[in-house]
This record gives sequence, C-alpha cells and structure tokens, in this order.
Amino acid sequence: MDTAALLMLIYVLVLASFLGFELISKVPPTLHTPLMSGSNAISGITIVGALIATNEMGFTTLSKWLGMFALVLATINVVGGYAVTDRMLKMFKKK
Amino acid sequence: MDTAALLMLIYVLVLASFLGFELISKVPPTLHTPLMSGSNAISGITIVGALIATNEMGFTTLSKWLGMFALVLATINVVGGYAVTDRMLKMFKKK
Amino acid sequence: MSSIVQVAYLVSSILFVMGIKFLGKTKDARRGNFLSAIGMLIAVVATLVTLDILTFVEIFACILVGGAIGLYYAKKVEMTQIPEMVALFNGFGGIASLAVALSDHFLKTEVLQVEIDTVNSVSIIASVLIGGVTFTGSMVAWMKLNGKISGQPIMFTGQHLLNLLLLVAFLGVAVMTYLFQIEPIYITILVVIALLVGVLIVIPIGGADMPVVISLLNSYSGMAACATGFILNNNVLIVAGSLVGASGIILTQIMCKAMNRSLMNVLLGGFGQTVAAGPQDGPQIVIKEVGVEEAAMLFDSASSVIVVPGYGMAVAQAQHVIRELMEQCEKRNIDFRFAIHPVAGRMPGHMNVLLAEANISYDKLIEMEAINDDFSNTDLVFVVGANDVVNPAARTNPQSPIYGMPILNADKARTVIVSKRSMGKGYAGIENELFGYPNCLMLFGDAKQTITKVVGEMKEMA
Amino acid sequence: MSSIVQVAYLVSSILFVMGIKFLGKTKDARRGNFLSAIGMLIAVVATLVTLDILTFVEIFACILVGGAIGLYYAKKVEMTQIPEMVALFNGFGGIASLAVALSDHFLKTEVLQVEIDTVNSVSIIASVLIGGVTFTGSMVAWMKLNGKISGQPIMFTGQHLLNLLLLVAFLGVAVMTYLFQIEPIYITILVVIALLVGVLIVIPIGGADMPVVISLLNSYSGMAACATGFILNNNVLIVAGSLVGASGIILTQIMCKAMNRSLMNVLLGGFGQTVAAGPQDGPQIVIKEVGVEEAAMLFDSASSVIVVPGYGMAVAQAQHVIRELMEQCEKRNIDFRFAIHPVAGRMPGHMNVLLAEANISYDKLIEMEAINDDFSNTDLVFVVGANDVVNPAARTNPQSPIYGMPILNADKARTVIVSKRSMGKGYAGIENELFGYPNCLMLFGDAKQTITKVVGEMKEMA
Amino acid sequence: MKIGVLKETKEFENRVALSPDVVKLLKKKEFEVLVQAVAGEASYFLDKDYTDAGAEVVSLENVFQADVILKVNILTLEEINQMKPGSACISYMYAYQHPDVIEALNKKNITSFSMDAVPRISRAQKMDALSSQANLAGYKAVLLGANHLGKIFPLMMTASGTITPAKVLIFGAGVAGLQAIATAKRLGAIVECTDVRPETKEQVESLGGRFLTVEGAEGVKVEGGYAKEVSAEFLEKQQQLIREKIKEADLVITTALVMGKKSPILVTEDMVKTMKTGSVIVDMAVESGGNCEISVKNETVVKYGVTLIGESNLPSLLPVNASQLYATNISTLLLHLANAQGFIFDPEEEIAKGVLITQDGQLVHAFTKSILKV
Amino acid sequence: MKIGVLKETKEFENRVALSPDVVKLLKKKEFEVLVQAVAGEASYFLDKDYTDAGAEVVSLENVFQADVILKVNILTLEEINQMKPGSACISYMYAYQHPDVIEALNKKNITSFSMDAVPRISRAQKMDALSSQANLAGYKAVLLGANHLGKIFPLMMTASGTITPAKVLIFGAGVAGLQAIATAKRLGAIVECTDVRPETKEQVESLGGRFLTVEGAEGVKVEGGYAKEVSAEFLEKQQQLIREKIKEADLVITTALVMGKKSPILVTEDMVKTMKTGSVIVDMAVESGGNCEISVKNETVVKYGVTLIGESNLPSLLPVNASQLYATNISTLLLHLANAQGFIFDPEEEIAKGVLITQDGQLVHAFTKSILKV
Ligand SMILES: NC(=O)c1ccc[n+]([C@@H]2O[C@H](COP(=O)([O-])OP(=O)(O)OC[C@H]3O[C@@H](n4cnc5c(N)ncnc54)[C@H](OP(=O)(O)O)[C@@H]3O)[C@@H](O)[C@H]2O)c1
Ligand SMILES: NC(=O)c1ccc[n+]([C@@H]2O[C@H](COP(=O)([O-])OP(=O)(O)OC[C@H]3O[C@@H](n4cnc5c(N)ncnc54)[C@H](OP(=O)(O)O)[C@@H]3O)[C@@H](O)[C@H]2O)c1
Ligand SMILES: NC(=O)c1ccc[n+]([C@@H]2O[C@H](COP(=O)([O-])OP(=O)(O)OC[C@H]3O[C@@H](n4cnc5c(N)ncnc54)[C@H](O)[C@@H]3O)[C@@H](O)[C@H]2O)c1
Ligand SMILES: NC(=O)c1ccc[n+]([C@@H]2O[C@H](COP(=O)([O-])OP(=O)(O)OC[C@H]3O[C@@H](n4cnc5c(N)ncnc54)[C@H](O)[C@@H]3O)[C@@H](O)[C@H]2O)c1
Repeated sequence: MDTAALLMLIYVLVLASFLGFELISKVPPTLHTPLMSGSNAISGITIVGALIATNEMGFTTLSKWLGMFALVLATINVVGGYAVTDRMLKMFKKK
Repeated sequence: MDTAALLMLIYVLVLASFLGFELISKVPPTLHTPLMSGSNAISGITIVGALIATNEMGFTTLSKWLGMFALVLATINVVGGYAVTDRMLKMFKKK
Repeated sequence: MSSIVQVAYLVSSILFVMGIKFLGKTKDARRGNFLSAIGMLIAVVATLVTLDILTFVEIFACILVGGAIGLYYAKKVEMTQIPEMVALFNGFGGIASLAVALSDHFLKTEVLQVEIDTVNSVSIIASVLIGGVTFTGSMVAWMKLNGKISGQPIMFTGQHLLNLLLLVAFLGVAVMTYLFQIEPIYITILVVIALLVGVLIVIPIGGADMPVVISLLNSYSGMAACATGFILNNNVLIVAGSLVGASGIILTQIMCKAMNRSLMNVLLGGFGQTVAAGPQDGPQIVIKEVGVEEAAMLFDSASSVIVVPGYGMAVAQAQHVIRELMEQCEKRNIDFRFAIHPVAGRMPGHMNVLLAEANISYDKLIEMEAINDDFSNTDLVFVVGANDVVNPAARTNPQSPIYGMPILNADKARTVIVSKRSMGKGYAGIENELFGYPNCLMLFGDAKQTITKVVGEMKEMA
Repeated sequence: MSSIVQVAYLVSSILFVMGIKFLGKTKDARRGNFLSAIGMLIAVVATLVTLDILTFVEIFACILVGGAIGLYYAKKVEMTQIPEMVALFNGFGGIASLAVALSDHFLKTEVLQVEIDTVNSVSIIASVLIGGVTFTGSMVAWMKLNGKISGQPIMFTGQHLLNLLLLVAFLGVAVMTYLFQIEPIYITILVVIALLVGVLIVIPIGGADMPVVISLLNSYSGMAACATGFILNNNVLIVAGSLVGASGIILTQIMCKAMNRSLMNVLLGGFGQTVAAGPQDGPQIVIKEVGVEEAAMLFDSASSVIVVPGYGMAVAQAQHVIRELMEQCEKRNIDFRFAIHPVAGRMPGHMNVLLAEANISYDKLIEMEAINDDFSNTDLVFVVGANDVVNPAARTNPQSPIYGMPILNADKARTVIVSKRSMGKGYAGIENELFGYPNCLMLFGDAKQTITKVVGEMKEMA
Repeated sequence: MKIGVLKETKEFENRVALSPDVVKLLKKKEFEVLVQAVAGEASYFLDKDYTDAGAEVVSLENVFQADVILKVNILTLEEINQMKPGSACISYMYAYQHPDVIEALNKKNITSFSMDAVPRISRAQKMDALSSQANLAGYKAVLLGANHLGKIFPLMMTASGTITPAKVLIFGAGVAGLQAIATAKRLGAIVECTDVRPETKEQVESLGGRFLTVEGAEGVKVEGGYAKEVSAEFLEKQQQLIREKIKEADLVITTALVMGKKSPILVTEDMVKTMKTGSVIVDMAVESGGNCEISVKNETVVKYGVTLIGESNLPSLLPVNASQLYATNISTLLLHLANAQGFIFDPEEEIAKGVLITQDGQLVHAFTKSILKV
Repeated sequence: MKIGVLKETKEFENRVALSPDVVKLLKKKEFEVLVQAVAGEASYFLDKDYTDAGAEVVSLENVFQADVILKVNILTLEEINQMKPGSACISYMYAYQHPDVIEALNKKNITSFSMDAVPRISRAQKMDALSSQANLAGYKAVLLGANHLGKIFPLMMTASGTITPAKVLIFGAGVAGLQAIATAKRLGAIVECTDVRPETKEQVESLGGRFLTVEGAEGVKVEGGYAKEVSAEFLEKQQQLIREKIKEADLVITTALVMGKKSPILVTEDMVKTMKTGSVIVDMAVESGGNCEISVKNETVVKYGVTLIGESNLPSLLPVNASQLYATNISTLLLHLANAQGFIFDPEEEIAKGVLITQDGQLVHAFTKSILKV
C-alpha cells in the first residue's frame, strides 16, 4: 500500500473515531444495552472481510476455510445482533 | 482525478461534515460570536490554496496575481480572525 | 473495485453513523438500528457484486447457516439473557476478524506467496490480537453471566505479572511474524497468546461488572474490524469499525459512571462485586444501585408515583426539590402522591410541617391506612430518607424491635427507589431487608443533592 | 506531495476538530482557539515546505502584508464592532477562495493548457459561486452593521424573481464554462453573477438579524474552502472547510433559536427589527429582550447579584425557584442578596412572608436604605415581577403619581434583567422607563416558568 | 419647635405616639421633645429610654408647653383645655365622629391633623398609619383566634391519628385581611377569603389563600383603593356564599370596612347558629359597627357555642411594634408639615390638604364637612 | 365488657378520655360504653354525639358499673371509693407521686394501668399519650407565648419601618420542644434550641432551628430516648450558654424533663432579671417543678418586666384535638389488653408489663416501686 493511500485510510479512521466519540454523549441508561448490542451488530461489518476471504477459489487453502469460518460467525453476529437489538427496542415502547 | 481518489475525498468530506454537526450541539449564547469568529479563522485555511496558487513562477500570469491577491486576503482572514477571537475570549475570563 | 461499490460503501458508512446517532435517542433508537441494518445489507450486497460468481454457493451456504443460527438465538433468547447473548455475538465478531486476518495472511504467504508489507502486517497482527482477545474475553463474560462459570472474580497471585509477560511475548512473536512471514508457527503462537490474554483479562472481573466488560469488548471488536479494514484496504470496514471502537469506549465510560465505578477500577478487577456494604451482624444484604440518570428515566416512564418521605428528607431539607420533582412528574401526567407514615420523622407531624413549607397541597398527602392498598398498583415508589417506616421486618420478624408497628407497603410496588446517603440505619437501629429486594434500587447520596440531579435530568428529557 | 506534509495536514485537521470542540465550551474556548491556530500554522508551514524556494519572496511579502493588516485591525477594533470585523474577515476568506479557484482555472486553461476534468470544473464553479456570495454578502453585512448603509431591510418588488433568474443564469453559464473552458468570458460572468447574488441575498435582511447572516456566510466560506480542497485535491482544506461548513450551519440554527426566529424567516428577510412592543400612549419605549440561555450566562458571569422581588413574584409564586437560583449562584461564589422595597407586593411584609416560606434566610434580605447605595457596584440586578418600586419616574418626574416615593436604584446596576409577563403596568398604572434603559434586558414570561428555565440552563453550565 | 407626647388615656390603649428611636431622629432634626412620664410604659418603652434618646420626660402639665401635641387617639376635651391656644395636634381623629372635639379645637384655635386621613398615595405610604396598624391587627386577629380555638391549625398525621387542618374564613382582603391570610396560612390552616373588589383575587392567591368569588355579581364601586357601597344583588349573593361556607369554618375573621360608613353586616345571628360548636369569630370591624350581628365591642363572648371576639383595638395588643410603626408614620407626617422652626405646609398640597382638619378656628377638611353636613 | 368514661374533675381540665369517634370504634368491637353526662362538653363533644356514636350517657353513679374506667387524670380517692371491687382503670397516673391512690386501688383490688408508663417502643407509638399530648403542648406554648408578646414573630419590611423577627429560645428538643420549634419557625421567628442529647442537633436543624451546642461537654446519659442525669460540668457550661443567649430572647420556652425526677432549673431568677422588658417565658416543665426558678404553676405572672407563663396543662387548652388523640391512645391500649369479653393480657408482655401498676391488690410496677422504695 502506498503512503498516500494509507494516509487517506488514516484520515478516514481519525475522522470516524472522532465522530464515534461525539455521537455518544448523553445516552439514557436504559439504552446502554441496546446501544451496545446495536453497535456490536455494526462491528459485524467484518462480514465484508469474511466475504472477500471466502472468495478464494477451491477448498484446498486454509485461507478459504478460515474465510468460511469467519463468514458463518460474522453472519451470526450481524443477523443475531440486529434481531436481538430490535427485540429489545420493541419492548421499550411506552405502555 | 480518478474516482477512487475522489471517493476518498468524499469520505473525508462526509465524515468531517458529520463531525462538524456533532461538535456543535449546546453552545452557550455568549460563545456564539467567538465561535463564529474562531471558525471563520479556520475557514481561512484557503490560505493553503492561495499559497499553492502563488507558487506559480513569474509574474506574468493572471493565476499568480490571483494567487497573491488570495494570499493577502486569506492571511488577513486567518491572522485577524485568530487575533480577534482571542481578544474576545480573553474578556470572558472571570473578573 | 468498481466505484459503484465504493459509493455503496460510502452510503453504508453514512447509514452506520446515523444508526449509532439514533440508537442513543430513546424515541429514535429502533429506527437507528434499522438504518444501520440497511447499511449492513448494502455493504454485503455491494461486496457480493465484486465477487466471483462461482464462490456464491459456499458464500450463501455460510450466510444461510450463520443467519439461521443468529436469528434462532435472537428470537429464542429470554429477555433477561440478552447481555450474555450480546457477549456471545460479540465474541463471534472478534473471532471472525481474527479469521479474516489469518486468512489474508495465509493467502499472501501460502497461496499467492507475496511479501506482506509493513502496514498490512501490522494490521494483521493487530487484528489477531484484538480479535483474539475479544473472542475469549467475550466467551468468559458469557459464561460468567449465564453461570457456566462462577461470577466471582477469579484471582491468583502473579496475575498481573503473567499478563505483562504475555504482552512482552506477544510483541516479540509479532516481530518474528513480520520477519519470517513464511513460518506459520509464529502467527499461530500469536493467536494462542491473544486467546490466552482474553481469558486472563476477564476472569478477575466480577459478574456485576460484566456489562461494562462486554461494552469494552464490543469496542475492541470494532477496532478489530477496523484493523481488518486496513488489511483489505476497505473504507467501510474502517469507518464502521472505528465508529464502534470509539463510541464503544465512550459508552463504556458512561456505563462505568452510571455505576459509580471508574473504568480503571473495573479493568484492574477484583473490586468486582457491586458493594454489598452489609453490616457486620445479620445476613448480608445484596443491593442494586441506581444512578440519577436511570432514576430519572424510571420516573419518566412511570404512570404512578408515591413518595414516602422520612426523617432523611428533613435532614437533607429536600422538601423543596421534591416539590420540583412533583411538578416534573405532573407535567408528564404522572399520578403523584405522598404516603405519610404516622411516625415518619422525629416528631408528630414532622413531614406535614416540611411539606407544607414546600407548598405541597394537603390533598397530595395520604395517610397510611388510606394508601397502603394502592402500593401494589403503583409503578414507582420513591422512598426519601425513610427507613424504619418501610421496613418489612415490622410485618414479618417477631424478633425485630419494630415488630407490630404498621408500615407502609412500599415493597409491594413494581419498583422502589430509595434515596439515602449510605446503608445507614434508621431510628430503630436495625437492618432493612427491603433494600435487598429485587424490585428495590438504591440511589445513594444526600437526598437534596441527588434529587436535584434527578430533576435536572428529567428537565432535559422533556 | 511528500507524506510528511500529509501527516502534517492530518495533524492540523485533528487540531481543527479539537479547536472547534473546545470553542463551544466556556472554560476551554480560548484553548480551542489556540489549538486551531496551531493547526493553521502547521498547515501553512507544511505547505511552504512543498513549495518552490524561489517564490518565497512574494509569498512572504503577501503574508506579511496580510498578516499586518489582519493583526492591526484585530487589535484596533472596538469590542462593540467585533461582529462587523468578523463579517469583513469572512468576506476576505470567501474572495480568497474564489481567487484560488480562478487562479487554478487560468493556470490550467492558459498556462498549462490542459483540460480541466469534471470534478475539478465542478469544484471551481462551486468555489466561485460560494466564494463570491460569501464575499459580497459579508460586505453588505459589514456595511449594514457599521452604518455605512441603512440597517433597515431593503426590499423591492420582483426581488425573489430576480434571484431565481440569476440562479438559472448561473447554471447556464456554468455549463458553458465547463464546455468552453478556454473562453475566459464565461467564468468572468460567473464571478459577476456570484457577486451579485451575494448582495441580493443580504440586502433584504434587517440589521438585527445580521449576526445570524454572518454565521451563515461563515458556514459558506467554509464550504468554499472545501470546494477549493477538491480543486487542489487537498485533505486539510476539505476537512477544515467542511468542519466549518457544517458547524456553521448548526451554529446558525442555534443562534436563530436563541433569538426565537427560524432560519427561513431570517433568510426570507423583512421581519428584521426586534419588536419595540411599546404602549399606545406616552413615548414609545424601545426595549431589548433577553432569552433564558443568555440570562443564565449573565448570572453565570456575574460576581454580585441583587434580586428585587415584587408583586409579580407573589402572583407567579416564584419564590421557591428563586431560592434555587440563589443556590446556583452561591455555588459559583456569586454574592446574592435581596433588596426588599417597603411597599413591594400588596401588603406590608408581602415579600417577607413569601421568601420566608421559601426558606431564604433573613440575613439575605436587605432593606431599601441599606442596599440602595450598593446597586451601582452590582453586576446584575434581577427584578422579578416588580415594577413601581424600581420606576425611576419616582425620582425624576414630578407629574408621576409615584413621584416622591423612595425607590430601589436598580437602574444603577451594570445590567438589569426584568422578569415579567409583558409590558403590563404595575399597581400605580404607569409606564416604567427603566425597561427602555440601555442596561436593561426584559425576560418575558411568567416569572416562575422563565426562572425555572434559567436555573435549568445554569445547572447545565456547571 | 417643641413636640409634646401625651400618655394615652383611652381604655385598653397600650400604644404611644413616639418611640425612643423616633425621638432620636427628631432630635437630630433639632426638634425638642417632651414626653409625659410613663407614657411609653405599656409599650415597654421606659422613661429612661426616652431621656437617653434626648427627650425630656415631664409631667402632664408640662407637656402642654409644646407647640404640637402628638397622640395616638383623638385628644380629649380635657386635654384640649390644657393646650396652648394656637398650638397644633396630630393623632387619629375620625373627625366626622367627633363634632364636639372639633368645636373645642376651633375654640382654642388649634391646628389639627388627622392620621386617619392621610391620602393613600404612593409617596404618603410612610405616613399611612391605617395600613401599618391594620397590618399588625391582621396578624394579631389570627393569633387571638387560634388561641381561642380548641384545635390546632395545621394538618398533622401522627401515630395517634390525623388532625385535620383548621379552616379559616376571612372576609375582606384589605391590608388586615391579607396579613391575616398570610399568618393563618403560615400556621398551616386552609384559608379562604372573599372581598368585593375583584382585583383582590390575585392578591389572595399570591398568599396561598383560596378566593371565594361571588358568582355573577356586578356593581362594586371602588375609589382610591377603598370599597364604596355595593349593590343589593351583590350583597345577597355574598350572603348566600357566606351562609354556605361558614358552616365548616373553624375560625372566621371579618375585616370589611366601608370608609365613613357603618361596616356591612356579613355574619348574621342566624349564620352563627349554624356554625360548629367551639368555632371562633374575630370581628375586626367591631369599632365601626361590626361585620357580625352579635359581636360585642371589647368583649369576648360565647354565643350558640361560638366564641365571638370583639377586640376593637388589636394593634394595641402588639404595643411594641404598633408604637414603633405609628411613631414612624406620625413623625414622617410631622416632618412633611413642619421643620424645627415651625409649620411650613401649603394647605393646598395633596397630603397636607388631606390631613388638615381644623385651622384658624375653622373646620377645613372637605370630607368631614361633607359627612357632618356643615 | 363495659367501659366507663368519667367527666374530669381536675381544675382547668377540658379533656375527656374518649371521643365519639372512638366510641363508635369500640362499639364495633362489641364493647359497651357508658359516658357520664356532659363529660365531653369542655372538648366540644356533646352528649348527643356520644349517644349517636352508640354510647349510653349516664349519671356519675352509673358509670361505676363499668368493668374498666377510662380517665385522663388519675382517679380521685372518692372515685375509687365508688368503683366496683375487682374492676379496672386506665388513666395518667404518675403512680410514684400518688402512693395514697395506689393504696386505695389495692384495697379495692383494682387493676390499674397508667398511660404515662407506655413504653416508648415502636409498636406502642399509637398508645403513647405522652407524645401525642406533648406535641399539642408544644404548639400551644408557642401560641400562648406569641399572644403575650408585645411584638410579632416574623421579619417585616414595611413602609413604616422594618420589624425585626422575634427571637425564640427553646430548651429541650423532645416531642414538645420540636413542635414548638416548628410552630415558631412557621410563624417566622428566629428559633434557637438546646438539649442535652447530642442527636437532637440534627433534629432541630431538620426543622429550620439553630442548635446551640454546649461546647466541650460530656457525660450525658440517655436511656430509651429519655435524658437521664447529666454531669455537673455540663450543667455549668449550659448555664453559661443560656445566660448569654437569654438576654436577647423575646420568647423562651422550656421543656426539659428528666423522667421521674424534678425537672432541672435552667433559667434562674438572676437570668430573668437580665431579660428584655416585655419578653415572655413559657415554662412547660412547671408541673414537675419547672425549668424556671420563679415561674408559678397555673399562673401567669409578670416579674422583672418578664411575663412568666406557668400553664401546667397546655394540651387541655386544645381540648378537641387533645381528647381526640388521647382517646385513640387509651382505646388502643385497651384493645391491646382486652377484648369485649374481658382482659386478656400477659403480664410479662412488654407493653402490659410497662403499664400495669396494680394488680391483685399489689403494686407490681417496677419503676414505681423503685421510686417509692417499696
Ligand atoms: N414521628 C415521631 O414522632 C417519632 C418520634 C421519635 C422517633 N420516631 C421514630 O423515627 C423513625 C422514623 O422513621 P423514618 O423512616 O422517617 O426515618 P428513619 O428510620 O430514622 O430513617 C431515616 C433515614 O434517612 C437517611 N438519611 C439521613 N440523612 C439523609 C440525607 N441527608 N439524605 C438522604 N437520606 C438521609 C438515613 O440513612 P443514611 O444514613 O444511609 O442516609 C436513615 O436511614 C421511626 O422509627 C419512628 O418510630 C418517630
Ligand atoms: N406593599 C403594600 O403594602 C402595598 C399595598 C397596596 C399597594 N401597594 C403598591 O403596590 C406596588 C408594589 O410594587 P411592585 O413593584 O411590587 O409591583 P407592581 O408595581 O404592582 O408590579 C407588578 C408587576 O409584576 C408583573 N407580574 C404580574 N404577574 C406576573 C407573573 N406571573 N410573572 C411575572 N411578572 C408578573 C406585572 O407585569 P406583567 O403584567 O407585565 O407581568 C407587574 O408589572 C406599589 O405601587 C405599591 O405602592 C403596595
Ligand atoms: N397605594 C397605597 O399607598 C395604599 C396604601 C394602603 C392601602 N392601599 C390599598 O387600599 C385598599 C384598602 O385597604 P384597607 O385595608 O384599608 O381597606 P378597608 O379597611 O377599608 O377595607 C377592608 C377590606 O374590606 C373589603 N370590603 C368592603 N366591603 C365588603 C363586603 N361587603 N364584603 C367583603 N369585603 C368587603 C374592602 O374591599 C377591603 O378590601 C387595599 O387593597 C390596599 O392595597 C393602598
Ligand atoms: N420511639 C418511639 O416510639 C418514641 C416515641 C416518643 C418519643 N420518643 C423519643 O423520646 C425522646 C424524649 O421525648 P420527650 O419529649 O417525651 O422527652 P422529655 O419530655 O422527657 O424531655 C424533653 C427534652 O428535654 C431534654 N432535656 C432534659 N434535661 C435537659 C437539660 N438539662 N437541658 C436541656 N434539655 C434537657 C431531653 O433531652 C428531651 O429532649 C424524644 O427524642 C423522642 O424522639 C420516641
């Protein structure tokens, strides 16, 4: 990777991190768990990496197997994460 | 400019804009003017562009003259902006 | 990668940002979750577009399996088990990041046989470390929470030393991994160390602190995804990963604050258990604390509130701020009354004098006999500096010095919040087991000060 | 561009982010400004590093000239003229962006004779438009503020139509500029239109709304810088520009809200003047309103406060919330007292009864004779529902029915805030010219309600 | 100029026209002050306090050397007899009730000023003894009433049962009425009040009282803050309201006055019969005829199980404060009319015109003349 | 079981042992109630109210047919004479002060219970007449004192000058003292209080009073909420403090009691001399010897310019509430000891043991025995 490209990635990293900091400021305590769960689902974005890794042709390489392993788990994380967050949030609706 | 590079720039733009939104949330009214003045000074960053434009060799091109024009004005903006903001903020210090 | 995919990634990045933003707002949270799910979908679809059509079978198989499992557990799980579920999912995310990093490592070293450049190598190592720690850490948290292992902090001498040694070892092996990329042994050792560290970090922390730990590990799994982004040179991974990484840290901090703990304190472990500041004598009462913010949320969501004032209200001179609390509640159409116990305070009519001073109208003050049956239909009872007058021992424990004294049935309410400074005793000098009841939350601090804060929070919510 | 420069740009971007963040916090604001200045310095130095050593002379000359002018005006300007100064500086920033864009355009079309790609072209056009509007808009604002032209909204029929036409024209010419890059005429027309639009946008807006307009134009100048960043493919310009652009918009919105206006309302113009809600009879009293947030700031920054309660406090039953205000002030070590006029209220001792009810200790209540000389050394007098007892007519106007009645010298204080519901009269049924004094601010609304809000704001500031 | 302060001779009068503090103030303005021996005793002001303040404590006869005599109550014929011809006096006079005194004053060519006639304008507030004394009376009425009641005022929830709060009903929200509301409220009672002047609603509520509005009644005329005659329809509706409310009252305080007239009867004998045994009525209007049909001036009687308190001079039961405030009022008026050299007032000036009763052997006060039809 | 209620015969006693409300309650529990004619009159309870509630209103002699006689004050020898042998009685007794009555009771084999001996434990609070009456007394003491004071309590800034708030000094922060603080504070006075028990500081402050701490004093013994004897050093330091503070007080209320002993002298004659003329002392301990050296039981006297109120039965001045609360107390005790069939108490049970004075012709009460040394 050339430095210019790396630097761009770092820009993105830095700005996104700042943004992450700023977004969460005053969260009411009841939302702590859903927020945690919801952002956990987002961290399942690693699924994109897993997809790319699984893209490896043939079943001979360790890489492919690792990719598939990652894909299954990442999918669990993503699907389960979003679903469970939604369930939680549904409960919060005011009586 | 290739699209990949443009996209990176847009990433930066988008993230920075979000960040700009989030950073300013509850500003006490006395800080409105200093904040405006201070961020006005930051918008003088166009001084960097002016520097690059002034870099044009020889004094024959319109570009160079425009660059120098820009440089003077941008400098006024930057230097004046920071100085006046600082003066304002100094006044707020508790007696 | 085609630019359309990149644009899609940009869109999903934006959706993640908005998703997280909304998740922090009570009324928008569900929409936030939905937006971020859409973002995820877009990212996945966009990625699929770039992929080789031939691998679709495996990919769909994996997605199907993973999706089914995820959905099944998400639907099946009991609401009370959600924290453990989050821990579990989080662990999977971490191990997935680790696996992707490994996959890339082996792809480059074994299949493509190219050299891995520094940036990539560092990213892989980071991903392995963070992903590994996230995984085993989450697993331990999960087991602690669902009781598969004891929730007690597990400590042994030399724990900190061991951690330090492992860290040094990791750094050493990491350098080796970089230098001798072909040798799979080094990266394997890295994986092992990372997994070990995850376990060691979490076992000394007590079960009560697990939510904080999970939140922290969640932040880690974001960072792992971010590292993976650097490996694959992928923006959406970086954005989403760093968003989660950063917001996770802040959330962890907020949670710590809400629990009145410092992050350091939690991480160093061993101070685990929420204080069971029990007495020397008698059985240990294990209590739950509540923060002012959560207390404010509870008021906000109640539809009926009964305040039980006691001598502590008089000591704190909290009557005026309680009137404010009343105003806040009445603005929300919450039914708000006072239950006056005949001997609350230290003189007959003590509460009456003070509440009259605070201009609380007489018809809000209900006598014990008249209100005692209403507690069981009440969402929230707020006990302010009262103790003996709500002590269930008066009903149940013939040995107690207050046995036979009629008391207010505060314990019968759905939720009870008790405002007092400490676990200090009342006039009768006895323990109050109400404080350990499952529906009871302690709001520690001087009544006037804490209630002022609660009111402040409520004003903000409005 | 060397990567060291890029890293420097990254660092200055981070400093800008932190700078803006801190500028929004009372106690960190100065540090924030300093940080962002450092960021600017780093960006400039880094850019200089990449430049041709031979052009340094011109560059330094320009910087010297610009710097000197900037510094001179910044030092010289009266504190009251700061808003105009900001407008002026802002205009310069806008025109600089425009000039840089033009420079790049001519560089490419005339010197290098290369084709300008779409992205670049769009960026140049955007920069011209936004930069031009910012410039002339700011200039008009500046002139309105310093009285070079009338602060009255200037309106004529067909104004909106003209704006629309200009916009269409701009779009047309923009396309031409892109298609026939070589022809300098098109871009020149663009510049002219942009400058014209700037003027037209601002002239219909009244002088009182200028701060909002300047804030908006400030946001524009950020966007212009951002567009320049796209032209030059420069991250720091993009980050800084978009930070300012976005935060400027939000700030504008906040300012509108603080002034109880909507942004739309301001931009459509013509509603300019702050209401001079005077009476039918007698001379028009022109008053200044103050919002709860600003009132809270004034309390926060005062070091001595005297409250003058009157009959309105009794009507509003505001005594309890005034005690809270007192607590907030005393927490800040602000000297806080009450000036009790002998006939405030409707019965002898009316104020005493109420303030005693609110548990305000007797030694805070000062008699008129004892406190009347202290007003002139007082930062802030807060008149709560009092009217006749602070009416200077009693001193000055022999015709007045209250002439000869001793009054509290509230008007002598540095700042006076008056809390009442309207311009309604007091018991004596006469106008109170105090309300029109330059040091007097009206805080309209029921005393209890508004003071509750002020206290809320103060709690947040703490 | 010499000021003379007489000891009050009226029965049950504990006040005195000047307090030592005010004497000090007058001495500073170079007045001479003669105080009759033991004049202040009932207000707990000792002769020593007066001499310390700069007054001369003298015998009764010597007081009459003064150029102006200050008193609380109107001068007796006897006292006027002893006065220097051409001197002056200031006190409460209610001149329209005392044509004989006016005659005597005129005979001796004495200039007299009446404290009860101070106009109710802003700059005269410091001289307004009616207000200052009514204020104290309002407080005292509640205390007296509370003391005669067999129960306590506040709500109290105790182990031995709940004591319900006392209900206090107040008629008339003038100065005395408002202070009574404030005091009863402070002590924890539930307070209700009614008045003919509609603006008093807000005032009553500002003190935490409940205002009883006479529904659909018009025809109340108010002049200069005083209630003038009200329509018959209003009175009837008001009677209805009172009849209903009085049954539940524990303490009733009546303060309704109509300037220069006999005060209105608000509580009839019939109504008293319907009241709870043990309840109490304080009739503050008893001096001018009473608001209660069967209250007895200066007596506390029990009729139909109800205690009727007819104390006509409530301020005098708080002599320390009452004298202190009265002294401020009277001295402020004196300083408005005179300096150490003598009187300097302009008889056309609003305040002077308001208070001046007799001058140069003539009754000059318009309102008094109108009532006495002279 | 038949309950008899006698009319109180003690001087100045307005209370009665049962209120009509409580009669109703007892009727529901199937007791029979005999009330002597006009027994409740002084508390404004009419005979009709009692018959309406289900009681029989009977003549004095007929009351003695009851199985248990309820009274406020201890039975007289005469009354005991008329009682059925073997019957019972409940009232205040202060048995250790009345050996003659005990003898008489024992002679007639009457089981007697004393209201003043109810143990101060949580579950007996509803029977605790000492507290319920002391509470009312605290309120009344302030009202009486305020009524005798020549000035008002609250601070008032008026056009006619500022009235400074009254200073109220209270000794003893027991039940009565605390209620006095609350009441005086409500009325707007500045209230200061001192007590030997250190925990009362917080209690005083919780009511807005200022606590006067006796510096550096130790040696206060507290037992079961009652103050026991204190050290000489403490008393001396306390005297010092009082001497200083009492000079500025307008109203002093003393409530200091030491159970079973003569109450401590806190205000000496010397101190009274240093007080302001017109100030007032209410000695609530006058029944047990008084906290003020020169107060006179049941009299209001003026000495050295200070009004000394020696009212020994303050609750009786609020007869409605006092009777109502006492009735709850005594009936709760009765229901604890008996049902409609008769007495069922266990003499070893804490409350019964506490209140039982004589049984089976014997004095059985430990504390009384210890004091009477029998
Ligand atoms: N009413 C009467 O006439 C009377 C007379 C004498 C005795 N009593 C007895 O007093 C008791 C009254 O019961 P209660 O429930 O009112 O009071 P309590 O049982 O005495 O309890 C008061 C509680 O208030 C808390 N507290 C003290 N200061 C506080 C502050 N500043 N902020 C928040 N909390 C504070 C204390 O806990 P922390 O220390 O942990 O904060 C304490 O546990 C009964 O036992 C009754 O028998 C009553
Ligand atoms: N103290 C006495 O014994 C006595 C007796 C009789 C008469 N007075 C006379 O009363 C006057 C007293 O003067 P003052 O300054 O106390 O009162 P004031 O002159 O009567 O003015 C009261 C002001 O309060 C405002 N107000 C009413 N309700 C309000 C609410 N809910 N929130 C905020 N403001 C409210 C009113 O203005 P808005 O309507 O605009 O809100 C009004 O202008 C003097 O003229 C005095 O002579 C006094
Ligand atoms: N501006 C000033 O300087 C000043 C000074 C003092 C008093 N005042 C005003 O003058 C007013 C009168 O004061 P006052 O106390 O001397 O009045 P007052 O003693 O003459 O009368 C007492 C009250 O009785 C009421 N009343 C009369 N007839 C009634 C009836 N039939 N039923 C019920 N109520 C009846 C009156 O309205 C009045 O409120 C007060 O409101 C006061 O605010 C003004
Ligand atoms: N738990 C219960 O059920 C219960 C019921 C009623 C009362 N109590 C408690 O019992 C305590 C005593 O109540 P009481 O009013 O009957 O007491 P009391 O009448 O016996 O005494 C009155 C007060 O005088 C004080 N005192 C004694 N000697 C003094 C001295 N030399 N100087 C100053 N003060 C002196 C005592 O400390 C006490 O506070 C109260 O604090 C009350 O809280 C408890």
